[in-house]
Amino acid sequence: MIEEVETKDAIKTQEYFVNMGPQHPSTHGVLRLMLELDGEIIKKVTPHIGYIHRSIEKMSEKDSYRQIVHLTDRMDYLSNHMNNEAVCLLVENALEVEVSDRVKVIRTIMSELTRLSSHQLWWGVMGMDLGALTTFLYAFRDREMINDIFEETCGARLTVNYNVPGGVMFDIHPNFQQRVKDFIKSFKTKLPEYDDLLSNNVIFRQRTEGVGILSKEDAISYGVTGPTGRASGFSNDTRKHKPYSAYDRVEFKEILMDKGDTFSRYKARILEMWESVSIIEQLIDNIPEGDIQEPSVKQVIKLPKGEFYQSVETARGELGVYVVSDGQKSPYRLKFRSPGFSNLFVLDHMVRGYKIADLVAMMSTIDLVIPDIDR
Amino acid sequence: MKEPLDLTPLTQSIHDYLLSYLSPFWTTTVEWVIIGVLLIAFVALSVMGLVYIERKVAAFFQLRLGPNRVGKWGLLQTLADFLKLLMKEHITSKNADKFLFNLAPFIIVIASFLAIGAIPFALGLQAMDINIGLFYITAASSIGVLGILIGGWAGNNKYSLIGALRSGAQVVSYEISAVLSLLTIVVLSGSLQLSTIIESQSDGWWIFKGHLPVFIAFIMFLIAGTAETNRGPFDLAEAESELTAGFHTEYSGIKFAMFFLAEYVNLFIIAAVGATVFLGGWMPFHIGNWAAFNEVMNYIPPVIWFFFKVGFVIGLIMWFKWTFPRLRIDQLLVLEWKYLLPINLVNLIVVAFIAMMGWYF
Amino acid sequence: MERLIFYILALTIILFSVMTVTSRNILRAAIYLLFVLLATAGIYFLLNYNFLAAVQLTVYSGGVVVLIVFAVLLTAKIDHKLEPVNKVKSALTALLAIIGLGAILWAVFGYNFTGNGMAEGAYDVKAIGSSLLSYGQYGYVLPFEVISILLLAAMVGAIMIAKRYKND
Amino acid sequence: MNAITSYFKDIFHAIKTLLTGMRVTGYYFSHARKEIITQQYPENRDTLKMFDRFRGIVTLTHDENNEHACTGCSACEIACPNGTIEIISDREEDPETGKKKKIIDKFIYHYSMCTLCNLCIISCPTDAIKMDPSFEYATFDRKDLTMILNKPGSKIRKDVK
Repeated sequence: MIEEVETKDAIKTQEYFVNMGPQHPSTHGVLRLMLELDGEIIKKVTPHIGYIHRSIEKMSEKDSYRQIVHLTDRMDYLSNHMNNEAVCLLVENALEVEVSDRVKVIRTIMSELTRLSSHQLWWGVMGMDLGALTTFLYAFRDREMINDIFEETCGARLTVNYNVPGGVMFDIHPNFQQRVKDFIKSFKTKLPEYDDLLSNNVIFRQRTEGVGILSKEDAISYGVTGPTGRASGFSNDTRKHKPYSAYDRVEFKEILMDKGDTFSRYKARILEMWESVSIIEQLIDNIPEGDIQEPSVKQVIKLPKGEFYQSVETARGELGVYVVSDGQKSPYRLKFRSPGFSNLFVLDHMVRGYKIADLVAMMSTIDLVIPDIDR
Repeated sequence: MKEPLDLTPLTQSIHDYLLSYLSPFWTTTVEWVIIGVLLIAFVALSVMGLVYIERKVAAFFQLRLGPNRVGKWGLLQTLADFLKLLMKEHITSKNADKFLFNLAPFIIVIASFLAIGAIPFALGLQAMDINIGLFYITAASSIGVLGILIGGWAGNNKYSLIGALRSGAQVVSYEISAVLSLLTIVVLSGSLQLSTIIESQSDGWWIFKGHLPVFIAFIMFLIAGTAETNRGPFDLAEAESELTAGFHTEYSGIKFAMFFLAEYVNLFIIAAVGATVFLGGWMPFHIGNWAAFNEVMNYIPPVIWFFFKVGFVIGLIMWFKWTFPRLRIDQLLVLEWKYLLPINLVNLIVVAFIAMMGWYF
Repeated sequence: MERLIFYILALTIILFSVMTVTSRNILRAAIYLLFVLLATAGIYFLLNYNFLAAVQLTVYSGGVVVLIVFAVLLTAKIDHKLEPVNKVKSALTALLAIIGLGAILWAVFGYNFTGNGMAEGAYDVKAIGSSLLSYGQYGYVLPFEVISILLLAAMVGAIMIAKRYKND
Repeated sequence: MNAITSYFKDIFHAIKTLLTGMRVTGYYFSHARKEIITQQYPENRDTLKMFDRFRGIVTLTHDENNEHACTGCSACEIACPNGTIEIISDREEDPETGKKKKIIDKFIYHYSMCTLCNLCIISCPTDAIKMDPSFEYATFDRKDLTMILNKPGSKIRKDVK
């Protein structure tokens, strides 16, 4: 398929293909990108997915609703709480059950902690993709504190499975509030370091500013959500537009940028971390009393017949869960609208005409988690 | 007055001793063999040390402990890694140009060995002190890029070809800046011979004597030298996150180890040249004609001074590498041709003016 | 000792020169050329012309060969081989080469070489520099300036060619 | 003129930002002794304490009389998403009442399939099983990961209904 193309100066150059992945340091998993290159300039990118497909949607069709929740941990493993929450909220809405305020607030704090830990990991990996290897370890240092909080309260660090339909699995640990406050205090001093190390660094700015511009119209038409879409000015924050849990009672800004380049996407996430910190600060001191488990949700859950949809804002964008129920213990059909999937396929549109090094930077700012795309 | 420890009598006595038993022909041959063995042993040891130091330094920058399992404080880790690399399989990719593929590591190693011969380790401890020493080192190390180019091409891998092309463009252009920044000291000291350059710093190192322009030249040399050795933030030829391993993607086992070795030898050479030219090499820290102070400083042997300064420069280069993100290829060339080169040229003219007017200490 | 080294270097030069012209693979030819140039630099070192040797290393080995290799990398494929030349052509070339060699040998042996009275030994850079820029006897300021203008012209030309891309 | 000033401004700005970054890494380098965060795992086994809720492995708790609380109701078997738990039960005549009663013969636990989701624990009506925070279960043989949780000779506790 290699063809000779004539450039404007009539020098014959040859385009060539490079397979980036499935095993490649910067594809963040087993993603395969087929690059069509002219020198170092990228002509076309074709993402090939399916290397870690585990058929979570099909498995859900035989699992009970409680079991589905634990599968969602393994989709976007960096937004584990939000994924759990999405399914739990869907079940609660379908059963028309209202969980207690305590559960709502705990869920919100946990979600924001998850968002912070996801963005921290993204920041470290972004630095590493651009060659600043030290950022990775600094990000993990801060992430460690959040993981400890999860481990103490939920019993696991990554696949927490803390939310259950009708509440949360355990009450929060007695140390929880103190630990979160300690974390917030230390993280507020560490976040400016992130700026010193990367955001203000001249090399980093040169690498990211004005690179990989995604216009607002394109973001909307490709369905790019999350910080990636908001950096292009596309207001899509589910927490604002369709508030769930305790998001309607906290003050926070939806981060909107207008440039849509790689640096805006980077900056949007950094600012989002500040917002998450502020949300946690507002909630952590006044967690209301109440049941952690709604008693009306039975052990065996049967959803009424019909179609249900619930969306939450994960660290990557809008995660939608769509369930068709035929009244049985497990759904007739379940479909996840995962943010990573939509965000990945805008890559080809963004990257044409840029260099390989820019592709890596752009891929970083889209913040791909491959299990989220493949499911 | 205590003079710096001179090793010339030692080498001279070895020479005389050999000459008393052997013919001049065999004396020279035996001396060459001794020097060769010493250099190889030094390179092997220093590279192992450097790799260990690099890993430890990186670990401390990154809040880790670094190697700590093999031997005390992990001191034998690099030896273990080297043995592992020795025993690994040699894999040559299909359709590779086998001759060039096997040749490339040797070219790059030989180039660095050629250069290291002219470096003065201490007073009287220099394999060859030719009258154009500085020029010779830059000339010899300029061959090394051929190893990268050939190695990247012969592996028959697109990643390594891209890496090789990047590296070619990078090294060829940054060589200009490195040489121009070294020329400032050549202008000031009036010689290309390394021993003369060091001798001219007996009343203070050039970086202190030469005011701001020499300091600028030192910074320029550090940048250009880092780029020439393909180290971060200029490691585009390897660019782990873009090209997996760049020009040595297809290499395995001991051939990969040779690229690794050459990278660290080059780092040592760059640091040694920088230390010799700007920081006085083995010359102890002297202040003008303050005899008492200079005498105290002379009690520290020159070898220690030399390695202390080289260590300082290497530390700076490592600090860059573990802090900064990598540049893109076009930005790399912009940096060279739009910033380093003009500044270097202007700087050279300023230094020439200073030298002409005698405005240095 | 020096004689031994000279023979080794001379042999290297002859061997790799032949390999350079006979190699079918253009990149290998370039590498053989590198060895020829390195050995030539070695001969300069042997003669104590250190400056010239270093120039040889920088300009030819580090510059010209790198450029050739660079150009080959950009154009050739890895299995790209030069076509063998037909017999008539190679015979003709061999004949021409032998005639050329004869002419050179005749000239070399026919000329009566005399010493120019300069001291044998290392020429330092200072002497080379001042003779490059002197306009007296054995001064090279005119060729120096002419070459400078040539290089300037080449540089201006390169900038003009590079600039044309921007206007499009 | 403007271009020249901006040229130098760029250079100084660049140097400033680079030095800021180097200050951060330099700080951590010079304070490495205090700031190092990695732990040396096998050496710190004695001091390493996992959190109480940490989910390491499912255990069936036995008291000092070698009695457990599992009635063999297999609620955990149903709750498990991966088929990790297999309960082989038997019927035994109760010597007091004379009724047939379900008792467990083998409580088989396939650790290699367990995702440690905790669903079995919360579904257990008698709190017979719980999560243990121990975690060093790597083996060379996959067979070792299939465990029988009820100890040999163990009985169900009297008060468990």
